[in-house]
Order: sequence, then C-alpha cells, then structure tokens
Amino acid sequence: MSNDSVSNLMKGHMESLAKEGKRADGRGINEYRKVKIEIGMISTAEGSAMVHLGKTKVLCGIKMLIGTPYGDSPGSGTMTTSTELAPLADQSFDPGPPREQSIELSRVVDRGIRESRMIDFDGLCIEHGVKVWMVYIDLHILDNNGNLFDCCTLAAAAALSNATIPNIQHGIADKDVKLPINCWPISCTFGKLGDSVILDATSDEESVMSARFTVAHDENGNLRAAQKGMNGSFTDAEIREAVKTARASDNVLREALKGIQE
Amino acid sequence: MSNDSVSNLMKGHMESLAKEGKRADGRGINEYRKVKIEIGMISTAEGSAMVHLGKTKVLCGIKMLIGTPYGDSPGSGTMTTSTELAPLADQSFDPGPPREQSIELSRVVDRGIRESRMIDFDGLCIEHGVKVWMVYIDLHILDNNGNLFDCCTLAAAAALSNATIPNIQHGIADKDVKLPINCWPISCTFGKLGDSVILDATSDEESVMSARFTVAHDENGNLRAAQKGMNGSFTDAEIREAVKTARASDNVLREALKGIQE
Amino acid sequence: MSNDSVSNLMKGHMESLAKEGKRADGRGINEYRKVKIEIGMISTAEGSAMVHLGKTKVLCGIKMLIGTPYGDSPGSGTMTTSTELAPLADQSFDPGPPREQSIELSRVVDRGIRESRMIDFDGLCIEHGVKVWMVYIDLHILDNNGNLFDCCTLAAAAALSNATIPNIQHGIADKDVKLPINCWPISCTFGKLGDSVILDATSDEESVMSARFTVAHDENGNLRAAQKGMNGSFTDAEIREAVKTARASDNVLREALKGIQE
Amino acid sequence: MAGQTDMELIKNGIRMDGRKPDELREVKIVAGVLDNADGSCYLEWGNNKVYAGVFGPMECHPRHKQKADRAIVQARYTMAPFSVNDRKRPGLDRRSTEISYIVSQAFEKVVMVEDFPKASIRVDMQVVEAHAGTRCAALTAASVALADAGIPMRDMIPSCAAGKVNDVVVLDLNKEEDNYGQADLPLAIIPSTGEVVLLQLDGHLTPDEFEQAMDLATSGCMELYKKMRHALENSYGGKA
Amino acid sequence: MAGQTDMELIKNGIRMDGRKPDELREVKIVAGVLDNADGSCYLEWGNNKVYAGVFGPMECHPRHKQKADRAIVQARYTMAPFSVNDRKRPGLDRRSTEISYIVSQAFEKVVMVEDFPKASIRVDMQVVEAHAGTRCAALTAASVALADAGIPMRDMIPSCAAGKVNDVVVLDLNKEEDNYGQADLPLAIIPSTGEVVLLQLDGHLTPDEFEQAMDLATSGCMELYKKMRHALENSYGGKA
Amino acid sequence: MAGQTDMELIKNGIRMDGRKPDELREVKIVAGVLDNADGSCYLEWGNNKVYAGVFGPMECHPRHKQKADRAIVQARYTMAPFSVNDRKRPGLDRRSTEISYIVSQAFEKVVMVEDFPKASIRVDMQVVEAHAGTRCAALTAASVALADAGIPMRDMIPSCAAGKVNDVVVLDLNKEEDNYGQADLPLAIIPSTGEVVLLQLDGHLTPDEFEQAMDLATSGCMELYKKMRHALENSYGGKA
Repeated sequence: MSNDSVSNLMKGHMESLAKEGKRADGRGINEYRKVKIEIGMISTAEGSAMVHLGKTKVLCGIKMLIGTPYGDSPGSGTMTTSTELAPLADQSFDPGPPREQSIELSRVVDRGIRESRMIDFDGLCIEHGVKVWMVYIDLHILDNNGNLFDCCTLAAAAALSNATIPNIQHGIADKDVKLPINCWPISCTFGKLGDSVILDATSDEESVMSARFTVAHDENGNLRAAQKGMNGSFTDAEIREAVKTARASDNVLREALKGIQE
Repeated sequence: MSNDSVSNLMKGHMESLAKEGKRADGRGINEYRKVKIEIGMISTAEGSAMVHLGKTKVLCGIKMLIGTPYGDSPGSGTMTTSTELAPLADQSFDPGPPREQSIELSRVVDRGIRESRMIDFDGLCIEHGVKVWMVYIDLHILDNNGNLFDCCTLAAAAALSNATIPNIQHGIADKDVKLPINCWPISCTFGKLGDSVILDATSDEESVMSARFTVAHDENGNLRAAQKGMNGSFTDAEIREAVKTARASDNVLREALKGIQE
Repeated sequence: MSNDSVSNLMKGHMESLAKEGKRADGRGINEYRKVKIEIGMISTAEGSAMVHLGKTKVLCGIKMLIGTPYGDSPGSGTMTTSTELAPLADQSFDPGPPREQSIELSRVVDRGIRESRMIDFDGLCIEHGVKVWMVYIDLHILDNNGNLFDCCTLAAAAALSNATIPNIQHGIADKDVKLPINCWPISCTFGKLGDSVILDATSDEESVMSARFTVAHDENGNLRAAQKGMNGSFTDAEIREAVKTARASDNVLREALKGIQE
Repeated sequence: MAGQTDMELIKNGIRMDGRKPDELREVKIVAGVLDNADGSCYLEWGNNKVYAGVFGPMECHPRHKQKADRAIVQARYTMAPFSVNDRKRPGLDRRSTEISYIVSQAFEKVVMVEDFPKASIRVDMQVVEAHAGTRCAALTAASVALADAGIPMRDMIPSCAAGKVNDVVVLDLNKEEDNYGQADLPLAIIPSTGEVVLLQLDGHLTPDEFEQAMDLATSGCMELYKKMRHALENSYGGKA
Repeated sequence: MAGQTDMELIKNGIRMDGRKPDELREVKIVAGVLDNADGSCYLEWGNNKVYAGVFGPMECHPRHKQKADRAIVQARYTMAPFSVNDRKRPGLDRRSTEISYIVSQAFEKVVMVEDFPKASIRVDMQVVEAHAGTRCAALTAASVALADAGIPMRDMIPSCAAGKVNDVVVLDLNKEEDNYGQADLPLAIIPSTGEVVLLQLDGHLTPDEFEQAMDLATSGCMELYKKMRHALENSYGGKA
Repeated sequence: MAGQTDMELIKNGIRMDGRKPDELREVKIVAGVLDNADGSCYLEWGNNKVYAGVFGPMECHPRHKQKADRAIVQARYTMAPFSVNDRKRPGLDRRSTEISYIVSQAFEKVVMVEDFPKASIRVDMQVVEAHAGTRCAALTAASVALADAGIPMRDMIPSCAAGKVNDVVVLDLNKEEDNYGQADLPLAIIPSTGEVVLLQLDGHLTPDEFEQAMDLATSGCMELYKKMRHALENSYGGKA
C-alpha cells in the first residue's frame, strides 16, 4: 500500500476516534499527555530545564550576557528566543536550515514569554541606556513526538524560573540573585482533526490534522498570546471554545511548573 | 510553435523594423517612451519618487542615517545604492537573489549619481572624521517593462531632489534643510538590435537585443559614467554616435526632472 | 574503459610499486619532490612567499592589522589562517565554497604554526588589553598536484619569516621591524597506499590512497601538531613509524626554509 | 505591546486620530495597477501603503516544494528599507519570514489548489510605507490581487486587527496605539463561512475582552470585504 | 594549549580533580534514550554531556553527495549555545565543521557502507555541556547510537585523549588541564584491530612523550570500550 | 575618482612615474604557467600581478545555467586579501561580482560558444597584487589563458584603460592617477573587427575628451594585442 493510502487510512481512523471523543493513545480529546519537568542539569547555563511531554523532549538553557539596550527602551533588558530542531529529534529535521517552521515556533514561544511579562525587563537594567542584561533562551528539541509549541514554552518558563543572574562572574555585584519572575504563562495548542478539535497532538495526529491553534494564558486566566497555524481553518466558535478549554486544561502544566519551584 | 521559434520571429520582425527606423510601439529609434515623475509619496522616507517610463515603474526612497566616514575621506558623507527586483515586477525575477543583474544595475546607477557629483558629499559632514550623513538610495522595481537603468537613475535623481536632511530627528540642528544638489545626471541606455541601435528598449526589445550601452551626462553635456553590457558588441562608431544621440535625446528626461522642482 | 576501471588499474599499479618501495615518478616512498621557495614578490603584503613542491604551487601573503586582543589573552596578538582553493588550481575546486576540505586544510596549517609558537604572540602586543597586531595568513593555492598540507605550511612559514611589522604605516613607531620568529615548524604528510605508507603524495597518489597522516615537528625534533585524515586507517605501528620518518625526512624542507633566510 | 503607559490614547470615547473605537482608518483599494503581474493591487490603509502582485499558476521552483496533488501558494511579505523611520535592512528578517509563512498557509485554504497539481502561485507583497497593521493590509491587498489575476478561489480573505488601548477594545490600531497599546489581535476570515484562517495575538486580554476583540475584528473584516469587492468591480468596469 | 604556565596542575602525582595521571574522568553511558531516532545514546563524561542520535540507512540528500557503490556517513557535531560559559552562537563554526568532517570519515571506516549503495547514515551529536574532550565524548556516544540503531559495523570506535600537563603525560584532560596544559592528543581506534581512525595533536610532545601518549590514549580507549559494551548490554536487557 | 585635486600628476608632459601621456606601464605576459589548468597565464602590468586559468569546455554546473544551443563562459575575478594595502576580505564582493559578470559576457562574444552546446568554459582570474587597472589586466590575462587552452575563439580581447588627470587625457592610469584623477575608461575590443565588448566610465569627460580617450584606449589595446601574441608564440616555441 502506498504511503498516501496508509496516511489516508490513519487520517480516517483518527478522525472517527476524535468524533467519539477518543484518541489513538487512549486519551480524551482535551487531555494532556504525562508531563515531567527537570531543572538545573546544565551547569554552564544560567538556568536550565528538560521537559518531557509524553515522548516529546525539549532541553532549554538560559544564558545571560551584558549588552546595550535598544534605543526605544533604554531602561529594559532584552530577550532572544531561538529553537534548534536538532536532526536527532526527527527524521524530517534536515541538517540544513528548516527556516520557516523553526522561526514560527521560536516567535510564538517568544511572544508567549514576552507578552506575559514573565520576565521583569526593567529589573534587568544595569545602567540606564548603557548596560542591560540580555537573556538568551535556547531551546534544543531532542525528541519530537508532537506539540513542540507547548513543550517549548513550558521548557522556557521552567528554565527561566531556574535562572540566576551571574552578577559575580560579570563583576556587577558581589552576589548572584534569582532572575525576577512576574508571572507564569502556559501555552495550550489545539489541532483540527476532521471536524473535531483536540488538545496536545502527537506527531501522528499532527501529520493528519489541518490546522493548529495556540493560546497562552497567564496565571490570572488572561490571554497573552495566540497563533493560528497550518493551512486549514477553525470556525469562530471553535476558536472561542478552545480558549475556554485552554483555561480549564492548562492546570496540568501549571502544576508541573509549580512543582519545580518548591 | 516553440518558444524559440516565436522568439526568432519576433527578433526578425523587430530587427527589420529598426532597420527602417521604426519600433513595434510606433516610436522612432531614438525616442523615449512617455515619462512621468511623482515625488514625496512616502512620508517615512527622507525623499521619495515614483517614475513611470512607459509601463516601467520604479519607486525610490531615500533614507539618511548618521555614521562614521571612511578613513580615506574623513570629511565626506557616504552613499549606498541598492535595487530590489521585487518578484511582483516580473515573472522572471526569482524571490531568490538574482545577484549579478541586480548588482550590475545598482552599481551603474550608483556610478551615474556618484560620479556626476550630484550630491555634495562634503556638505554631509557633521563632525570631521567622526560623524557624517549616510545617504541610502533604495530602488524598488514595481513593474519591469524594460530600460530599468534609465528609469532607476531618474528615480534616484528625483528622490534625491526631494530629500530633506532630518536634522531635527537626529538632534543635529533645529531646522531640517534640503539635501544640497550640485547637478543633474541623466542616464541614456541604448540597445543593439541586429545592426541597429535603439534608445529606451522595452522588455520585448531587450529579450532580442544583443548588447546594451548606458551613458550618463551631466547638465553641461559632459560624460560622467558609462557601461556596456550583455554578450554582444557595438562598433566603435556606434558607441560614439550613441553618446552624441544621448546628449540630443536626454532633454525629455531632463525636462521631466526639472518639472518636479518647480 | 570506465573511469572506475582506470582508477582501479592505477590503484593496483601504484600499490604494487609502493610495496617494492617505488613510486610512479621514480621517487622512493619517503622522498620529497623538488622544493623551491621564493619570497617577497608581493609588495602590498607585509610578507610573501611562493612555494613549489613538485608541480604544486602555493602563494602565501601576510597582512598585519591592528585590533583588540581576546578577553582571555589580553597581552597577545592574534593569528588567522585561511586558504583559497582557487578554481584555476584544480578542475575539482568548485567556485562555490568547498567548505570541509578547505576548512580542514586551514585548521591543520594553523595548528602547525600556532602550536609550534613560531610567532611570538606576546611580542605582538601594542597596548595591553587594548591594541594588538592581528596576523592574517592567506594561502592561495595556484596549482594543486598533491600534498597541499605540507606545501601550505611551508609557504606560511616562509612568508612569516619574510614579514615586517608595518609600524610606520600605522603610526605605532618610526621604524618597521621584522616579525619576531621563535622557531621553524615543518609539516610532513604521509599517505596510506594499500599496505604501504608514502611521503609527499602527488594528486594521482592522493586519488587512490585511503588515509592521510600529517605531523609537524619543530626544529628541536619535538611534535607540535598532528592530524589523521580521510576514511581509511593506519595501524598504531605505522603512525609511530611515520613520526620517526618525518624527523628523518623533513630536513629537505627545513634546508629550503633556511636557504631563504640567508 | 508596551502595555503599561500613562499615555492617554482615548479621550471621551474618541481616539487620538479622531476615530471612534469601532472605526477603521481610511482604506483605498485599487486593483490592476501593475502591467506585468497576472493580477495586482495597490492599497492604502491609513498611512500604510502596500503593493501586491500575483503570478501563476506556474511551474513550482524549487522542485522539492512541489506537491503531487495540488498547487502551493508561495507568499512573500517584505518591507522596503524606507518604509519605516529607521531604515530597515533589505531582505527577509525573522518577522517577515513568519508573516510570509502564515499568509501562504491562509491562502492555501481558499485558493482552489487542488485544480493545479505541482504548480505554484506566487503572491508578492511589498510594504512601501508602514504604520501598524501592515500584515492585515498586505493580506487584504494580496486577496484582491489574486482575484484580479483570476485565480480560482472559494472566497477572498479580508484581514483586520482589533486591539486594546487604555483598557478599551478598539478596531484597527494605528501606530501610536500599536506602540503604547495593550494588545493587538490580527484576524483574517473567509466571509462566506466565517472560518478563521489567520489569528495572532500579542498582549493582554481578559476572556471578555478577547470575545469583544473577536467580534470587532470580524466586523472590521466584513466592512473591508465590501471595499475589496467594490475595488474589483471598479477594475472590471474600467477594463470593460 | 597555553603551554607555559606556573599553574601547578599535578601535586604528588595527583591531579587537581583527584585523579591519577592514567585515570579517566567518570563516564556514564545510556543507550536508547530517544524515541524517534533509530538509535541513540546519552553520555556523561566528567561534566561533559552529549546526546547522539542516528537515522538510516536512508536516501542521501543532497543527491550529488551519493556514492554509487556505498553509503556515506553524514556526521554533524554541534554545541548548544548554553554548553559553555560564554554563550556560543548557534550553528556550525569552523571548528564544528572540521570535527563533523573527521568524525564522518572515521565512521566510514567501520560502518559496512558497501552494504548500502547510494544511502546515507545520519549521525547527529549534540553537546549540551562542554568541559574539554567533547569530540571524544561525541564520537564515543555516536558509536553507541549506531550500534543501538542496529547499523552493521565492523566494530565500535571508542575515543579518548591523552595530554601533557606540568611535563607529565596524562589521560583525559579536564577543562583546566586543557586550558593550561602543554599538549592534547585525541585518539580513536578500532579495538579489534588496533587501527587508528582519528588522531589529532595540539601542543608540544617530545618523541618519547608521544609514544607514552599513544600508549595511554589507547588504553583509555580500551577502558571506554568496555563501558560502551556494558551500556549496550544494559539497553538490550532493558528492552528484552 | 576624487576629481578635484591640487596634486600635480603631470609636469612638463611627463607623468609622476616618468611615462608620457600615451605610454603604457611595463607589461610582462607569460602563457602556460600552471600545470593543472587547461590553459593559463601570468601577467604583470606595472605592479599589478594576475594569474588566469581556464578549464573546459566541461559540463555546466549548476545545471539550470546550461544553454541548449551554446556554451556559457563562467568567469570569476577575485582579489587576494593581501593584494591591496588594507587587507581585503576573502570572497566575492559587489565589485568583483560585477566585473566577473561583464567579463563573462565579453568572452561569450569571442569564444565559439555555439560549438559546445550545454557546456561551460571556466575562466578564473586571481589578482594577487593590485595597483589600478586590474580588470583590464585580468581580462587580458584571461584571453591569453583561453588561447593557451586551445579554446576556439574569433579573436583574443585585449583590454586597456584611458583616463584623465590634470585635465589631460592619458593612457593606463597608475594607482595615484586612479586615486586623484578625473576619469577612468576601461575598454576591451576585438582587434580584428574593432568591436567594443567592454566599456565602462567613471568620472568627468567632455565630449571631445571622450573621443580622445576612446582613441587612446583603442591604441593601448592594439599595443597590448602584440604583446599577447608574442607571449603565445614564446609559449608554443617553448613547448615545441
């Protein structure tokens, strides 16, 4: 049987499952896979975290350097997010630059962290207009089994919560302090599978779904960032429903994130 | 009929027309298409102009930034010319970098402006050896129907004549002043069509001509820049004749340029 | 006969020759081709040399600029080595970037020069932590007939020995002085041909050999750098033997290098 | 989104540029402005100025991007160096790459891609002056250019943003509102079915505000849709 | 190699981290840690941390790299930006390119490449924390990942460096020894035959010291080889 | 062209380097200097030093540049980093790209490209020392290398510049004249027919001066042409 036929069979199967509120791996349509967060494993990083979301595995490292602020925000630190779709994570990740997907992923994760004001950028100013801390969030995808958007945002948040400002190393102060964190954004990503909408898709589900919708909420239940992706569509009602579902479902991830801070 | 046959038929037809001093669009061999210049349409630019040369359409914007001068000319401002062959302008303009043609075009336009000393570079010095104005000439090709060389030079000249030095925005002085212009270069480009030489070729004519010759004169009728292009040749006599024709024919463009300054 | 058959015949022929201690060009297996060094032919360079090793021909030019030192060695000058595999040197050198081979070559030559401490980097400090001399070693391969590693290292060493610090031009002192040289590294490169090991392979020999081993010694007979290359192997004994052979054979190159300093 | 600001952007229910909260900036759309392109559009939206041009269906380059069973849409959004106050370096930056990518995908939903296997439809959007909302402007212009090119589509895609300034949900942020406002939500829909083909959000919205913003942006899209159809009718009229 | 230094790196025959001259840092090897890769390995070596993943044999891209009579090995060594104290810029620099290249060639000697004409075997090595000796760590991890993937090989390739500090030849330099030592000689061998498939040297070694370093590095490789086989046995056991 | 300068570059009809206005710098041409190339040339022109090498006709890469009915000429002009006083960064800059492009086109006029459909003829020009006039030197050297390679040509292309200094039209500007002169006009012609295949101009020339410059550059080309043929005769003699 050709690849396309297999794919069509799988698509049909998954769509009928979803219609009944079921998933191939036994989950409900709005249920996350098991999540596990580890922190602090990289001693060369200012902060680090590994997130397992089902079999998806992302390692995030935070580096902090000193630089000059942007002209239009002389009193604020800066933040840069990049993702490395390492070839070992997925046969389809070419060693060459898989530009568009990787850039969309980086930018959506970046917006979730940035717009939630998770980091207190004003607290990263060392000398107004001259010297600020630049926070680099580097995400290393190690195993791609779907839903990189949520897994990366979670890994970034966990690594930031683990981060220390390296005052001593850079001669800024004689004590290192924790990176000040204002709030906790959680990203929830939905997939359109036939006429159903499912949460936290696996790679298999991603390969047959038509559209993606990501929404990030802060801990007060307010929206901070969103992104519709892929060449399918959602109805207006599906979008509004997904946003509500996100608020109801993101506590699994939120608890995991809280867990590491205790 | 194959593409090549069509092209050969067109070539033959155009060559015999040219031999009789005629063109497919009814013009004489040394006649420009209708030219129209509009200025000042881009409020974010320090100067701007749109030039229509027949159906060819080029938008030029000038930006002025502050930078450091080159070591070998510490008292002079700088100038950079770039062309964007936007994919919307021509089916053959690939989104990828069409390097060679685009670079030749930029450099020929640049030389016409630069060597004519149209801009008073010494007048762009803010602090000797430390701070000068850097003039960026960005040419956006919007519709390519032939003779980009002349259309771009004209658009650059028109946009420069429309430009204002943004002293206030950059805190250099409390008044913005016009960019000082010394003279007006006009570029005339000829094509070799069979044994004839024609002025201001259309895209159709360009596709069958064998060589190109561009010459830029200042308003005193002196030569400032020239370039022979494409893999054909001109006789020595054709080159010398073209230079004379340029002086006789460039008044159409010169008038249009003067028109916008009134 | 196909290319592969020709290549297999040549391989067989060369391997049996080597087994008897012979070479296609009449040399012994541990014998260098004729070497010739010329210096000082490029007046725009701070130092220059052309090395002919058989028909292999490499031109090296040294440029010295003023820059800032690295943070971890504030009192030392810097050195950068690059190689240009010019398309005129070999049909197989593509105009596009032949990245890997060229980078390996540059880095092995660089290590030989750097690790031997041929250049007194501390003597290149102008102002501690602020200003140092940056030495650029640019190698232009003009004719590739095998053993670029040794020919490039020799050309770099010869050009450095010819180099003058341009104090006057950069206003550092009122006298130019010779670049201070500590010692003379010589690189010897071996090829594995069947079960034999040969010195100074030609292009023909390189095309049928399976592994390459380069070792650089200083003039006291100590090792300074080494590199095994290509997808074959050497036995432990072959490596140790090659190192001894290098010490016994490198005097040909060493003499040539001394010759130019008299 | 700077978010917290003391700047008073709305006073007595009127915005700094004189608009009411649910009012679009002025929009001018002209179809068929370019000669070479198979279809084209020039659009002014407030002070934004955008050209869109379409070629195709044509052979797809590079080959490895071809799809055996359908066409792909290769959209490309770029901003001219002089389109902003600080000169923008030419070429695609990360923001332009992301916008090009999501716009390509939005169009693949409405263009009849299954009618043109292996083909490419090229959509080039050139922003020549930018004052907030350029992605919506570019997407809207591109829809008109596609229609002008006669590319078979299920529908055109109007695109419009809602946002939040001074805690008020408003339609179509201008530049100051974008710089000092609290949220921006660009939306693109298929008017005939109400489907959402593009949605992004930056900033801070309560659940209620999100609902309002969706309502407002949707009505903005519908208003724009009328202008788009009007522009095409003018164009056909002009050509006939 | 800084070479001359007053720093006392060995005192009474004991190195600063407590090791004897011929002692390896602690090594931990786990095979089969990744789900997607055909074979994988996580390796800690001192504080070095490396992931290796293997895919293949698969179709070779780009095509012009295909060999008609055998597979090629496309190894890629990269360091995470956060793997070192100063942030490393992402992507392949010249050092990574050289290491990727010589590692690819080392594996082409042991993988049964002639069994898979035109194919590619992809080996990806990600260094996520670096403290001297990462190329040996990466090569060793990659060997285990290739075995874990079931790629036919003549043997695995253990890799280990010897070096020189305070005029003493020692095994497996740590970071301080690498920074202030006098020589570093990374080696990789085929244990069953003793063949050398990778050898580099930076620094200063007398002929005698070179012989010692070769002996020491070889014994380090053999010690590592045991750990590699042990890891694979554990992995098979775990899976059975 | 700096244009206005008080520098006295000509005194009593004699230039600073002792030449008369219509005199070339010394030119030395040697054909067949490289072993690997199908044809080659080393040329010294004043202090300029240039190598040119030719390979072909050969298969054209990349494929999409092939022409069904003729060969293409792929010329590449580069300057060594050490060829100028300030180190030049390696690789093709915009100036080198333009020169490579116009030189490629100049040669396509004289090489019998129609005899080799789909082929490529590669011409590599390496400037290793530069003192004004390198594009003429490179083009001239490349012509000799093409002839040395036995590539069928209608004729060789000599190339020489005229210019203007202190209001005098002169032949073959040297470095100071190029820096402080008023105009530079590099020209390349086909001697047998007088056709112009390359012409550029920077600077300021009155119509009369332009005519003089064309005359002077043409006579320079013819003088060079003799030297080129002489070099080839020497080379054939040497080989026989």
